[in-house]
Amino acid sequence: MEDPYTKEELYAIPALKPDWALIHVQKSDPQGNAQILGNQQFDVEMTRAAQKGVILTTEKIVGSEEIAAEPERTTIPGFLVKAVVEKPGGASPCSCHPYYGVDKTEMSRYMTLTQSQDGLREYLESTDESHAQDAVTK
Amino acid sequence: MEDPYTKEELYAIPALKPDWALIHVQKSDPQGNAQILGNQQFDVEMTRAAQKGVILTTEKIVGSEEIAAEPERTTIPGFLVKAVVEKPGGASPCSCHPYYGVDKTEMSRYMTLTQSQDGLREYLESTDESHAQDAVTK
Amino acid sequence: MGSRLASLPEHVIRAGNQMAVTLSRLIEDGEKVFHGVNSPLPMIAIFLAKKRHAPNCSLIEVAGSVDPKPRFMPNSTADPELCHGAASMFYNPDMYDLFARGGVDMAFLGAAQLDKQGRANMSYIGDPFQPKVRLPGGGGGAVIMPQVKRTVIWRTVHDRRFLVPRVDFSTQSGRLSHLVTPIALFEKKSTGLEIASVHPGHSVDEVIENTGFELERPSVVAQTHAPSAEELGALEELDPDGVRFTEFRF
Amino acid sequence: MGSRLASLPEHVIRAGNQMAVTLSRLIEDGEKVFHGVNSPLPMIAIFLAKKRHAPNCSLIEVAGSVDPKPRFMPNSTADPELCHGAASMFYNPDMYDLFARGGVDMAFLGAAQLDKQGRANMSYIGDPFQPKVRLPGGGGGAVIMPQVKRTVIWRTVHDRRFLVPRVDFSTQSGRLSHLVTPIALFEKKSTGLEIASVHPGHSVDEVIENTGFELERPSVVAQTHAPSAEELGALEELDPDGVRFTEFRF
Repeated sequence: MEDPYTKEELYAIPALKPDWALIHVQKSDPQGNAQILGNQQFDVEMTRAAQKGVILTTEKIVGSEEIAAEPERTTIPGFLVKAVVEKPGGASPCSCHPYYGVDKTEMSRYMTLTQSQDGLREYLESTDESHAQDAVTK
Repeated sequence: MEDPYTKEELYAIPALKPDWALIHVQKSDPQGNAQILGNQQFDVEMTRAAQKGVILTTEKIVGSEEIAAEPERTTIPGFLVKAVVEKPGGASPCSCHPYYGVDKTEMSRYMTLTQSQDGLREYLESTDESHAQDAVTK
Repeated sequence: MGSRLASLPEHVIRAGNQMAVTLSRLIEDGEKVFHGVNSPLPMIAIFLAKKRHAPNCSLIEVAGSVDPKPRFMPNSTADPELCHGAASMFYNPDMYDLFARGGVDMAFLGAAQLDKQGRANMSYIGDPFQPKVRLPGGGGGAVIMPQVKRTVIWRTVHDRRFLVPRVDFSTQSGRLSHLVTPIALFEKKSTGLEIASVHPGHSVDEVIENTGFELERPSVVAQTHAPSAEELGALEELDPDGVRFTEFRF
Repeated sequence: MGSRLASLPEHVIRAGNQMAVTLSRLIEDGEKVFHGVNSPLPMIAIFLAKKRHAPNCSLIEVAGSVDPKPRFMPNSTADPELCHGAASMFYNPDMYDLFARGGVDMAFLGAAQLDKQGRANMSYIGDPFQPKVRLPGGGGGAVIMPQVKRTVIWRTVHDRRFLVPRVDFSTQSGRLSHLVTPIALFEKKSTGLEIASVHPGHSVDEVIENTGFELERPSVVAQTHAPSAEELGALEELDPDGVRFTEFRF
């Protein structure tokens, strides 16, 4: 479409409007005020785009004072967050800086198995769920 | 104008395109990789909008290693910066967290004098320039 | 009570406290609340609401911090102390984006002129090319007022220069909900701004006399609840230096 | 030389090193350079350029870091090691904004299909409703290619399935500058992609034979400069584990 000021021809791209954003973070307080360390890729944008809110998994839930001591790092505000789940290792087999890198063995298993529907089922059934914990729903 | 997707009536606001952004920061390396502590208001957006580049004044110039040790805090990339000036107290009489707060006496003097053209001249002539330093032009 | 506070005239103290609690009571628990720059009264009102009836409301500071825990109340609402202990940072692009998505419940904004239909002037008084007064401009007001769920306008003077039949320029308008002045609380109805209640010590005649636009005289004049002892105690604790009185001239 | 590297066939090592140096030489000092996801070869090429002829070029990582100093070369270009020691962070919204303002000099992008006019397919092969292959999609390619000053496309295979008369779908097109494959360097001219030079050990016939679109046979066939001893030494030092060979299949 035409830029009304410069008359230049521009593209208008419709906004993505997800209902929910599911984000894994390094640190969150119980209210969902959360810090991402290292690269954040699109995570922060996803938290803003989610219409119904954000569901956080976090390496650890820490006290609000610890989060509030470094406000510049707290890019996810609790008022956008609907639930916080403490789930150490929750990003695995992907990485979570500085806690762990990519689990290459598990990633290969995932990529091999998920080439077929049967393999996908096998992968899902064999994936360790022992760490699952109850959500802290706000 | 009309949103081509939702048909909603929207406003199109023309972008501001300043030539330069002049920003005072707490810390910068000689390349202009810089960190703002505390509130950053519009400063980061201004660095992105400047067409010709950014001129930084900084409380102190530090080594690149010190900046690189905390990349998440480095929101102004050196490749946007054309010059870095070390100027401790450069934000005064306004505040620069955590180094100094607002200088209320000087601020009152400014607000009183600058109500007239003559006062503005008096203010400018009486303002301490002894801290002025040479720019580190990249 | 701070030394500065001791030197304030009684009527300013009464008006400041009445305005702070009246603004504060408009906030509901859990809401996301914003105030503009140079807004010591709304800032104190929000901290008061958080301390009392709305502990889970979120204050989004114009400079980017959310729910700061300042060690003292700064005179300027752009003071870096308003970053201290913040629960998170939510910078301007995020904030305007949240306004655009209808995610902000309430905004406290100032105005130099306001008319019955809720048009607010922050631009100029008089001839646009040779203005009598050049005002600071609306900041984000022109996009905030149409997008926020409700706007509350406040001003520490109530006179016919402020409340005018028609603004010289409409800098911003939109979802106005209430107006709070030193003498009354107004609510925006389909007919425009109308008296909701008159503050203790003031009369409906005084309000009508000092308002430049037409007002319907209420058949029963409600009186704004005076600050309770608990509210006054909380205000004193929050703001011992009387920052809430900064914008009053006397 | 890492143990994994010792097991690689000679022709892969030759092709990988040749591609790395060929990509690297396209970067000029002081440029702002971007590469897409899953791009180990361009990543190594940029680090090589920074180490040698373009110390002041800036690498903007897709995940947000600028000029990282990784302690090892990660297999994945989304690895958090690519945040270590970064000179600054420049996240996606900033990056796309910089593309839109014409502030990025070069982007290295991949493609599953490419035609002579520089249209790249990253979407699907075959019938759009029942695709033979569903590709990963272009990511930001569709806005990067028209906005960056120049795009270099790279791929570790050179065959008629990749270089086609016409792409099944044009995911992205725009300012294509060069194409680098294991056997040749192409340049985009007004006529479309043409052979710029053929890598040592390969012939122009092999290039034409394995290219699905029409090619003008050059009257004089230039040979790509082989990696110098210095370039090979720098590559070995940068990438002792041979991450640059990751995308080769054999």
